[in-house]
Amino acid sequence: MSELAGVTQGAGRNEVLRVRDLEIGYSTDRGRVRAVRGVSFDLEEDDSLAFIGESGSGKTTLGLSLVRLLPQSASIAKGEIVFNTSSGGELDLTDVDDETLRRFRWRECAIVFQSAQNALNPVMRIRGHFADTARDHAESEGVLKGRALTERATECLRLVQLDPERVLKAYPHELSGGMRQRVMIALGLLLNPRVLILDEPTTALDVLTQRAIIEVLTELREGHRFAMIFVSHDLSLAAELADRVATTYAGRIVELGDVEQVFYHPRHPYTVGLLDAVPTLAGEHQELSSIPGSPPDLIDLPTGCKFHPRCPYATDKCREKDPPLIEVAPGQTAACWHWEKVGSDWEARGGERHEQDANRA
Amino acid sequence: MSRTPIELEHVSRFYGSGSQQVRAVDDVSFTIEPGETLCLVGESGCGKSTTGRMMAGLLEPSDGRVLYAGSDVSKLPEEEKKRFRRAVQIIHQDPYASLNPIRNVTQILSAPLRRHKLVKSRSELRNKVHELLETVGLTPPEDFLRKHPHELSGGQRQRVSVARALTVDPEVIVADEPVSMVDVSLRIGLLNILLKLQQDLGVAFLFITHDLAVAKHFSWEGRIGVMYLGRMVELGSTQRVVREPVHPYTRALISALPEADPGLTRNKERLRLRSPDIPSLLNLPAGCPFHPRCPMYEEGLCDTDRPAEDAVDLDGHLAACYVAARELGQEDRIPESSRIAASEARRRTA
Amino acid sequence: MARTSVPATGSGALEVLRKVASSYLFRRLIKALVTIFVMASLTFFLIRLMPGGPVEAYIANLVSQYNVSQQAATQQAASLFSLDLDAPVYQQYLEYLGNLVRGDLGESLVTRGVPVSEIVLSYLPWTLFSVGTALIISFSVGILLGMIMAYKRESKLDHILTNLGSMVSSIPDYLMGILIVVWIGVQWELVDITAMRGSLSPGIQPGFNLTFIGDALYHASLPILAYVLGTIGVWMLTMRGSTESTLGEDYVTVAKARGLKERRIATAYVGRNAALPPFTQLSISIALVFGGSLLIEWLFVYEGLGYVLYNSIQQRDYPVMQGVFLMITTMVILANLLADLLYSRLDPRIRVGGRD
Amino acid sequence: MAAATGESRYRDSAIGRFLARFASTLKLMARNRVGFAGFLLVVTIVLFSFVGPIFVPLDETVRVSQIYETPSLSHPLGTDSEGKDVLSQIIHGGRPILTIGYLAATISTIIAVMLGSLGAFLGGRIDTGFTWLADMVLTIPQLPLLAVLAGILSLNSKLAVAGLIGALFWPTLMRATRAQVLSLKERDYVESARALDLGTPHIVFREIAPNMAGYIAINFTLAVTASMYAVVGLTLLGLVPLSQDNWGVMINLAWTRGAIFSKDSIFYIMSPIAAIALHQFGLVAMNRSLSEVFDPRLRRGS
Repeated sequence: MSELAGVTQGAGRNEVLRVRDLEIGYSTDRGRVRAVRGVSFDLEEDDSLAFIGESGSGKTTLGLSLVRLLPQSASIAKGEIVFNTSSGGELDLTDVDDETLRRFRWRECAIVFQSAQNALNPVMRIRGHFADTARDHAESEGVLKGRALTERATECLRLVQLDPERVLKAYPHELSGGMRQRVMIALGLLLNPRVLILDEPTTALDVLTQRAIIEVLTELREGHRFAMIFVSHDLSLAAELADRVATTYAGRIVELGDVEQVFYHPRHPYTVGLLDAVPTLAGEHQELSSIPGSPPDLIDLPTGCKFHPRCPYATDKCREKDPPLIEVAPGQTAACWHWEKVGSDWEARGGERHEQDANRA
Repeated sequence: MSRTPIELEHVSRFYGSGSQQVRAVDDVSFTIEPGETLCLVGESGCGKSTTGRMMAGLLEPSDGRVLYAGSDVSKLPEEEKKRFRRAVQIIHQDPYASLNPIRNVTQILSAPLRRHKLVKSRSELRNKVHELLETVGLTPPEDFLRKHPHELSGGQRQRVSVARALTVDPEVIVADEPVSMVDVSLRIGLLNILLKLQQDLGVAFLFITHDLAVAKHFSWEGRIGVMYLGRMVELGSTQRVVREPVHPYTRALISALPEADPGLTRNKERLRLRSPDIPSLLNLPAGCPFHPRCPMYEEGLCDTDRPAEDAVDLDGHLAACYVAARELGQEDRIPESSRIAASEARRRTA
Repeated sequence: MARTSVPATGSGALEVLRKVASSYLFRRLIKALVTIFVMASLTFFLIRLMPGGPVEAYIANLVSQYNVSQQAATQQAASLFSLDLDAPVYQQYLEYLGNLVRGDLGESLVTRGVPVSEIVLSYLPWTLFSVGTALIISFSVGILLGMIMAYKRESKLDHILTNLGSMVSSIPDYLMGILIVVWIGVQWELVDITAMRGSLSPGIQPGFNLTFIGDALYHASLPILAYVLGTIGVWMLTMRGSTESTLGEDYVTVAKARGLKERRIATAYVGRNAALPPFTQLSISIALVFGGSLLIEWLFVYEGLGYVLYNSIQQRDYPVMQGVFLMITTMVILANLLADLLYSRLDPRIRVGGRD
Repeated sequence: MAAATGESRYRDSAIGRFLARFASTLKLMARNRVGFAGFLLVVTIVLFSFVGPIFVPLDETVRVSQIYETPSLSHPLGTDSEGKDVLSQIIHGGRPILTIGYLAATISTIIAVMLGSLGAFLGGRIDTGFTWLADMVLTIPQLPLLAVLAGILSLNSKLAVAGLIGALFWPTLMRATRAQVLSLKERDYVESARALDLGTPHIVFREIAPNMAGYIAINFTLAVTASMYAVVGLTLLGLVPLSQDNWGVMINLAWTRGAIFSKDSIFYIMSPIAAIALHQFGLVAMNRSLSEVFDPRLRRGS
């Protein structure tokens, strides 16, 4: 099983993004933090891919690296990030000059951050944000000013169920957290990007506002041809919005597959651990269990598989050799030497909990 | 330590005055029975934390009374007041702010033990500290004695916070979102510790969270109170509130919550709200504060009087909604003025 | 949909009154007036209630040295402080306040018959001009340098400017003045120091002609340089710190993510927000710089309020001392008001609330 | 964890803890080179000024033939307008100025910390009152008021001058302390200390005060720089008739006697200015490493 096994081969639907063996590290005074340790994946045109991981999984670093927005202390050690731009050409973000990168950002790939709290310039009205974005992409997008800009901005704001009259002339502090998050999404749509990245889009929001954002994102995907990558610790968000799910641990993808495969037929102990730790509202009272131990320290990582200190299936082989992503089913890969055993245990007890709900899908 | 119920009787808390007055908590009443678990659930700004602090005697109510063993806490004799003070403890949300960065674990745990002379000698102190660390699952205790907060992970800090609350043998612990900043995979570990405290030591919990699923898991045998803009809109046993929610706001919360199960969550029937945004506490809508967003809004009925906490009372399962009261045949509990306004509105539109 | 309360016409006036009363500006004005009132009372009572205070000393001095009769001396002291000394203190106080409100600050002791207010008003423009220009220059140049230092963090330039900035900011402005005179004037002879002293060359008449303006600038250049060197270090360091933290803000990262041009981010996003904290410090340093004018003007014989104050202190000319001190305090208060108003224009979050 | 019990007991005792804390603070301060250099500079100047006079007698002898001599072995800093040795004047000239400077800073720090923490802790009308008072004092131009008061009252004792300066320099410090106490008061660990009924003394001195220590140290050094500015200014203007000569008086004499305008008096004029400037610069630089020492993020590393 070669390292690339985890990546769907062949052209398939036209591909927007191809990431190969990406490695990113931070230099801190306590040593080098290896945040991303060899990640590879593909993204089709209207695909929706979720990266689920907890603290120390490197998921936010991965998200930021796709638009080269890593802080100064970070450096891309290895690997390539190749975008198929709307003008047809291929662009590898790991070696690109600043001006091309600037033009690429937001036109090809927009990003919405977690804390909408101060993602908007506090001393500038919302309209100013739309004007700035349009003006600095005038060469590639054509000049968008005055009435034309207002119309385009109004259209985007309507898409996210916001009242354009009130919002455009408001300052960021005059809007609620939920409204600011929707303004960010509207801004993201302004230049019709091919990829929209969302870093923990709903974490800082309340349940009802979160529901509004999820509905906006679901409708947008049906109407528009853009791919979506979102990064979250919240499995239920992946269940809502994702076509494919990747669970990440200590800087690597440990399992990747379609949303039904990963939720109903998980093959990696960490994914199983996550599924067992999340309380659900529906159904009776379930026996839930935590994953023992604590999140990995990305400076001195354990040998072999990084999850072995917390894994019930750990054997000597796990402690020595770090397993690659192995194909466990068509389109599903998992980085675990004992994925068959994990699978059979899950299927044995998994029957009564998940399967019959899925049949109603 | 004998167990006594703690009751909030029409308790309110206001900030500012005149037109700028904010009613963070508005006329809330409930009782925590010994050994019971009550979850307060609601969106941010609904007043659940403020209510928790008033229950813990850390915040003076602007109106209404907190009763400990039946008598008003502010009027208790000094000795009784001290007993109440130690009977209710609090655990906070942010692991990074709940422990003083300068003091190590031993200092944090020994301060209350020494202050209230709960230990006679240094050796007894050390044993008690070891015992506390073991109860909260920080084993082996020796590893943690000298540690400062910045040398501990988020989950470990929350456990020290629990151990600190246990030093004075509390009857009730107010847990303000104790797990929301802890990784999902570690949350259950912390919740199970709290549940074990309840079984072994009979500690009662006022558990505050914005996540209904966590509330359902933690308080399966107990009760849930749903709060909205400073008011208690529904209060009842967890299993009934989750299965047959009465108040439209509770229904909206249940229907809106995403589930970690694609088949289930994508086919869940969603309650469409009339507006996604919460009105500000500065100018609350008339009558029921939820009416601008409520799918079951009825002109006249919902925007005339403010529904009382027990507008609907299905033998203890309360809800503050007149539309629900009418549907459940408790029309007699709706005040006259609302009924008239509702019928007029119907005539106008008919 | 929140219902905005439109005041009915009847209560309109009341509503407007209430709005003004609670408005930010009104409260600041009240605070300013009260401060001036307190300052006036402070100096009044200090002089009055000191045992064997200057008034008595002044009378005793007149009696002993110029063998003026006790009665005449008291009479003269009364005109000196423009009030009747025999009356009870509170009456003197009220009379003093009455005069103050009418702008009558009493008469100068040294130049008989010349009202203090006239002296003060004639010297005021020089101080305003020199201190004002210096503040503007030092603030804007300091802000610019601070931003450059933050953008080029940890570079050689950053280290040099940071150390230079903290060195300059630690040297008092009047010592800077002396250094200017010693090095630029005497040692390197870059400038004819004796000719530059004073605020105007002899024979130049004030008026809006080029010679006057040129000459005034020539004389003011050294004091301004001293003020600028005395305060620029603080702005550089504060702005560097605040720019550094602004660069870490989410909205700057989002601006980069939106592919905005570097120049646009540096000005409208980083610069605009980073300049706010130093701006709040402006009002504190206004009081310092106006205070410093006492020494700088003494050093350069620059005839502004500071110079007048120094002379009046030397000559124990109490009314002029009180009058000049009150004028400097008033100027500081008005400058603070201006700074705060400008700040509320710059930061929309303040304008809405109006709370200072 | 096999630390020898003796050693751990020693570390447990109060002195042990204090020494360990002092050592680690010094280590932290050394991390910032410029800051540490500043700290050493201040310590040497203060030691020099307070210990020096015991060993070096003040040179009173007038030597008309040796006016403004350039530095030599016998006169390392040359001689003044009367041929007297400048170095001895510098050594003797520090103490009066520094005493007033540090005394005034202590007074203003005490007032600021008291008003700041009381106001923040009690809140309500008292807090608004103190803040209002601070805002008002802030708008007074300190130097002119001091000059006026010096003109009116006879300020001969050091304590009077220090008291006067201290009474005018506390507002900025008080606002900073108040903000710090307000933020500390709301911290969760203070609230749980209240819930555990540990008593106000414990909360103030064990939970809040230790977190304030760094803050007060930083503000104290700022207060010293501010009061030095005022006391040197006043002595320079000759408004504070201090008996013995000091750095301020040296500059005043150099100025009034026209020494400034002769070319070769450079060492005589520059010595007091350099002494004052170096001390101020030392304080400002020291502040930079102090703020690193007390920065909680850094404590995470140590």
